[in-house]
Amino acid sequence: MSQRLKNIVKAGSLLALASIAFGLGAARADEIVIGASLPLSGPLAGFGSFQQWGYKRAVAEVNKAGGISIGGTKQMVKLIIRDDKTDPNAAASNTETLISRDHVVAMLGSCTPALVNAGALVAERAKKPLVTGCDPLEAFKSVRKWNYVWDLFFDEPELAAAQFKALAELGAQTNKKIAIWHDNGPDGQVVGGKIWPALAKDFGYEVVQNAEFPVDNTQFTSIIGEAKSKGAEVVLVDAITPQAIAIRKQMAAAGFTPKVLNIEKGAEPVQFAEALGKLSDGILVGGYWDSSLPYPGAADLSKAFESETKLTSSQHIADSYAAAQILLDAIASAGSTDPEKINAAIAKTDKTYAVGPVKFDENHTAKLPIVSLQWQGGKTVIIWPKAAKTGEFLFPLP
Amino acid sequence: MPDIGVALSTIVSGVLLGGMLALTALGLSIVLGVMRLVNLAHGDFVVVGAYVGLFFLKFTGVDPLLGLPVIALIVAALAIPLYRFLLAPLAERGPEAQMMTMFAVAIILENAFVLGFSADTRSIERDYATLPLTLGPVTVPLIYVIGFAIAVALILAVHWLISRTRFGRDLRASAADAQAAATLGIDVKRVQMLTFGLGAACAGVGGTLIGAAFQFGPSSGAAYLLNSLAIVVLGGLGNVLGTLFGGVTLGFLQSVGGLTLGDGYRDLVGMALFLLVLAFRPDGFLARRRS
Amino acid sequence: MNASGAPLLEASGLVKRYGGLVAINEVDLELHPGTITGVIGPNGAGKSTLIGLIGGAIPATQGSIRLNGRDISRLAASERARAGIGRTYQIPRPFLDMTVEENLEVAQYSIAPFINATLAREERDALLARTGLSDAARLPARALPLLRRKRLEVARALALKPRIVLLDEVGAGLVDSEITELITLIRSVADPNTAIVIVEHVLRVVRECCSRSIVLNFGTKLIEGPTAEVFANDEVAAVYLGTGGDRELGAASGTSTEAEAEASVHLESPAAERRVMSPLIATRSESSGGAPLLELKGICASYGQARVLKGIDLTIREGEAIAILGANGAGKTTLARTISGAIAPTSGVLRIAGEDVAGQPPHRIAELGIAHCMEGRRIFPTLSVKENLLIAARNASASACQERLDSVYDLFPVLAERKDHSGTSMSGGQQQMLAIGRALMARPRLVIFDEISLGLAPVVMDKLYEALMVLKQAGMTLIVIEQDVDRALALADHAYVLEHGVFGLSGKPREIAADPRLRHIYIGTAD
Amino acid sequence: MKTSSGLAEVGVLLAAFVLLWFAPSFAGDYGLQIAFRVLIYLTLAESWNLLAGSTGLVSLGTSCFVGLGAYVAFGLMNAFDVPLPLGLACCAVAGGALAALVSPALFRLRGLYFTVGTLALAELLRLIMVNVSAFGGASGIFLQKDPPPLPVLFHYALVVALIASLAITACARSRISVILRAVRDDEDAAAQMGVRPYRTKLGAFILSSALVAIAGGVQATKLGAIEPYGMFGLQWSIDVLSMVIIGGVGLRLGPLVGALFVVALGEALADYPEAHVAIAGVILIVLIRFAPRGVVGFVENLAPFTQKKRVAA
Repeated sequence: MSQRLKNIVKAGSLLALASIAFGLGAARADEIVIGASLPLSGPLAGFGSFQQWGYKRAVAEVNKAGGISIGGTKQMVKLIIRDDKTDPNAAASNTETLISRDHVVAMLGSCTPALVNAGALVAERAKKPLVTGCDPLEAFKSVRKWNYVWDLFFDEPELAAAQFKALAELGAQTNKKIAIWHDNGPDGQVVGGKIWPALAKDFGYEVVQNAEFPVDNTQFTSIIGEAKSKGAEVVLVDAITPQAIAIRKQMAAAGFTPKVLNIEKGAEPVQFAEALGKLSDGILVGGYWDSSLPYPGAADLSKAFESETKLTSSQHIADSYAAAQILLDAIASAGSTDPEKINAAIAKTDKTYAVGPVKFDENHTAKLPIVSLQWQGGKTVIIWPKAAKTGEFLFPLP
Repeated sequence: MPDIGVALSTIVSGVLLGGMLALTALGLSIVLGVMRLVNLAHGDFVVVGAYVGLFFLKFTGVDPLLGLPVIALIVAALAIPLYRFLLAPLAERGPEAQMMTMFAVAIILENAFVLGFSADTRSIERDYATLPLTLGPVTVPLIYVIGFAIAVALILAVHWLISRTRFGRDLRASAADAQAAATLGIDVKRVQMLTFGLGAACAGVGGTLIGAAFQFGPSSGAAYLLNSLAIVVLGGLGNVLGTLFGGVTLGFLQSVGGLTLGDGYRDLVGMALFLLVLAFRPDGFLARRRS
Repeated sequence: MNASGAPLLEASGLVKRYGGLVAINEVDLELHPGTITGVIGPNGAGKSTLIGLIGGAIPATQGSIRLNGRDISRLAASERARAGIGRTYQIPRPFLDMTVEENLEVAQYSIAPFINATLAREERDALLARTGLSDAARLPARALPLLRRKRLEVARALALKPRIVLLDEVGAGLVDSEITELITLIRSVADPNTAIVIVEHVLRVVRECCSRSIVLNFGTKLIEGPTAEVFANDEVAAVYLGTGGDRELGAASGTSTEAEAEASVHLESPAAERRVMSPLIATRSESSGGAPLLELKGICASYGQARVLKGIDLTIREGEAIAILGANGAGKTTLARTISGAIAPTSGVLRIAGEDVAGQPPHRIAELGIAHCMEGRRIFPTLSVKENLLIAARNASASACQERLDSVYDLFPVLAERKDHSGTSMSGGQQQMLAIGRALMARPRLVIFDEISLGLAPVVMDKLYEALMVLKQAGMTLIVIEQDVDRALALADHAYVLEHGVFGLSGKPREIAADPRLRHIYIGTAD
Repeated sequence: MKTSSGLAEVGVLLAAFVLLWFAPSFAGDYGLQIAFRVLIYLTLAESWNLLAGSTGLVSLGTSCFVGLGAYVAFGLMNAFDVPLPLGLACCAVAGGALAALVSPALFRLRGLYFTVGTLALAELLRLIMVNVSAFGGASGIFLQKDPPPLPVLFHYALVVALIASLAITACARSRISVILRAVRDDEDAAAQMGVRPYRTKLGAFILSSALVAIAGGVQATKLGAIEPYGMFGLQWSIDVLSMVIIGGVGLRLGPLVGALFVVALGEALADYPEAHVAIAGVILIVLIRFAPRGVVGFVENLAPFTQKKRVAA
């Protein structure tokens, strides 16, 4: 029996030792440590890999230029990336570890509201600045009043309005009957549930169907059937990529071809077009970035990604790259690794990055300008606004 | 309330789809029936099938439907070593050890998919996968009809294999009473290995069909595992024709659920049904087993 | 508290059916405080089922049970235990990983969770002293040998402070001196407020403990009365010992008739049969260079922690028929399963035709020509009769399979009639025929028949043994494991009696039959 | 002997509790974070063991009760501004109530079927949470007020873990233990001795579920934002099973060692993001295969002087 007691005592000391051991591993004094938790496995691993590239590139560029000057001495930047397996619990614990073990001075965000929020709430409480992309602004703002977290991404109302404006300006002739399908995720609810129906009314459309579905739904047959039977000629969809692919295939298989098909979110990455082939032609998607946009470094960024990875680039490399640059610039202008000073410097950001001009408002958000993209032959072209146009509007949907 | 054409189309599609998914459930069912193993990697076997179908098309240019036998063999050949080296040594250790081992295999497979094929969502791109088939007021996806036909053919073939052949006899005997079967001269481990391979082959074929009809990615497996479990329980463990019945029933009820409550409630209806059947007919599905 | 004369427990019209099989049919029972009642009968007569029905482990199909006037027919086993019914299991089921003391605590704490610890300890100590387990209080139950496990069963039942004690074959597998101890124990348990039921094969226990006895046969009560009278009854002796017996008994039960038996087994002249059976009997091999077909040297085997076989030597040459006898729990079935590879021996040599096969998997041993007709028949319910048969014909061509099938059908025509039905849809006797036929389908060099007469009507047993005789005459090598001594000895060239995992006795059948020690082992009447 | 060793174990637990209570003053932020995670995991694993060890029921439904606790805690704190301790008490009630509600169905299932049933239950609850917008749908809900600081949350986790450990000790070292072990080892024989197997199993299930729900509430409070995929994710159930297997099934120290191991492994491997999931899988396979009694059993085997003693936990 006493052996058991010994065992328990042993285990207790093990626990104590472990906590001490984990406490070690502090950063070298001459390094600026920043961290990020990213979805590198699980359903969102695709986004994570783009973000990882963007973050790493920004850091590599700064280090190549000799690092950042802190109190007069140049210091290298060390970026620690941890995988959150697309699990908010892991995103939170990764962020905790980055702060408490790796003593990061600031952080970069994950992707999608659930993962970004999980990490951001930890950072907010620990009073460490965190700059993120990949979290739509309305969803970001709805969580709380942020003090240390900064988000640059598209604004849902603006994105939602973009297609209506584009259709009006480009003169697409339809019967003005609209079907809206959206997931019940944070941005899906905002865009599909609120903004689109309101805008449709403003632009003189009739909403004949508004269907909501969960984020892991795979079958859309009854939704599609209903839209078809109601004669909708404009279909607006807000769904993640796997669902976007499923919806497009099931629409074709159900013999439903509206004149306009706009799929937000899911239709954006190139895997969407790769998986669908010809079926992707003519699909509209709102974008916040394209390498053709006239911003500094935009063209280079895309080229660098494609030559390095042999993969097709995505707009997610741009917001992540920009987010990292913003943070690094802020550290440089603060000239300090004090989180408070960095945070103050981030607030003062006012510069044009590869994603366009960035200036944070009082809600800690920075809107990225929206363009309307259309898939044509496996590539996206900008069809709106006119100033940025790189191709002609394909109408109706083939 | 949706109009009659929509309702009919939805229900017919649901039934056809259910039949197709029954094929993915079949493998789980026979493995569960013979080996008493909840193969937590079964969904990932389905995904393996989808990837094999995708690359088969990419590298040979041959339509994956024509290549189904080859795809089935490839997936089985990948699964058999798993049985031989991971599961067989644990045979005496109770179901949890084997179950957790297969879970570990599942997460390794998922990780391997991401590393090998990136996290992209894929789809096997075929014309027939996106064509509608219209019969009067009913429009259903052509691929569902094709998939259903293949599934039914395969399920009947497996049924024939199990009910009429020597191997099937050995398999049923091993499932009913492994010890007695061994004493009568059956090499039970070999039977289990082949059953495991057969289960994986079914998953592989199902995966290719799903890959053509829908989309898939490294982490798609979990959804198919749960769906398959529901079908298996509905149809009865180890009951081959019951699997088809279970799939069709689930498909029908899910469609009705989707029609009346919205598509989001499809899976919910499936799971609720699954629990109800489990709760009220638990013994009807397999010879009693005491743990 | 009980008005004298009123029964403590009263069961009326108890029926238990398993599908078509009637295990207990219209049995009435009255137990009075202060009595000890014996229940005897052959294997499969429904004795343990009766215990289960009273104890609540088995729900009755029909009938009522009243305890002290209260209807307990619908109560779960746990509630009946709380109401004062304690039982033991035929095969002891102690909680193996608990100590002996803890085994008793289960009963104590379940009926009185807040019992004073000292009081509980005193009660336990008293019980352990009474059952002779005081020295084992702190040992895990796993460490106890069979006799002591049986004592523990009794102690556990008594820990419930029961009004009714049901003792299920507590004497089986015990040697004579142990039986004497057991009888002392049972007598010490008896008290004026308690009624005891003893289900027993060892008649001595019944004779010495019970004032009244009941004989069950095929689920019905054959006779009830004072023990001495019951024992004196010739009919009872015949039924119980299974020797010859009155064939009408089988007819009376309604489960199997002479006519059915005649139709089920088809035997002509031995010469004709030999021809018909030739596809089922392996040709003698000359290649083994004179090595015996089966040779066991110092075989030991265990079930879990319990050592069952403790050094078995056995040699069987081709064409021999041997009988292995022994009481319940002596290790007969373990021996059979060790030979057929289902249990790997812990030590010793096991050779088949000179080849050492110890530790080989069962299917390898089957390949070498050893067939095992398993205890309990082990028919596959999901396979038809024909498929059950075919399963054993490994690596045989289609025509060879058909030939063997024809031979089995010729021997047991009923199997041909039922060939497409599920194997378990038939009666017990027919299932046994299927099990025998299945073993033969392998065209074996040696067949082990394990308890094939268990639970069968005597007339059906006769037929089965006639079939075995034909097989023997056709040159088949046989091992017959039996409780039914006379039938087995009539068939065998040589007999062995297993006792506590070793052969206690062996020799020619006639010598064995005459040996008083055999009767002693079986019936306990030697003294 | 039984009671004295039980009391000794309680003593050790209380001593550890008191020692760890002061951890915030010396452990540092990271140590505290890790310790918090270990404590939550320990609670889950002990609760799982409470069910499996005492009744033999293998559950894959941990996530169901973690999620339930999270939603109940948030719901109450947001809607009625209840204080955290009361919220957590309600989590326990909700967890126990759900367990009681589903047990008539689940307890009909034996062995493997029970496992599959719990898996389905967790999935069902997740699907409901995803679909029903009253619970926030897929977006989930946020905790409106700021959660307490880490040291306070650590103390909550510590108390919960202590309760779970004490429950296990009570079940393994008191009179109840013989009843529980009897039901686990041979339900029928136990019934013949007056034990009511159904009630016994139900009691263990309710207690275990209530503890898991509290742990879910504490974890959610720390996160500040919950949604169905994270809180009802299969990951919780799998993690628990991994911990128990890695630590050693049925061994008193198994859950603690398992929790430490899983947390440490997660920390160590997260720095190799590319293949850490696969590495964890390989480690799990190797452990299952070559250390059937987990790390604790393995260490015991290595050290022959250590008394080998199986504990019903």
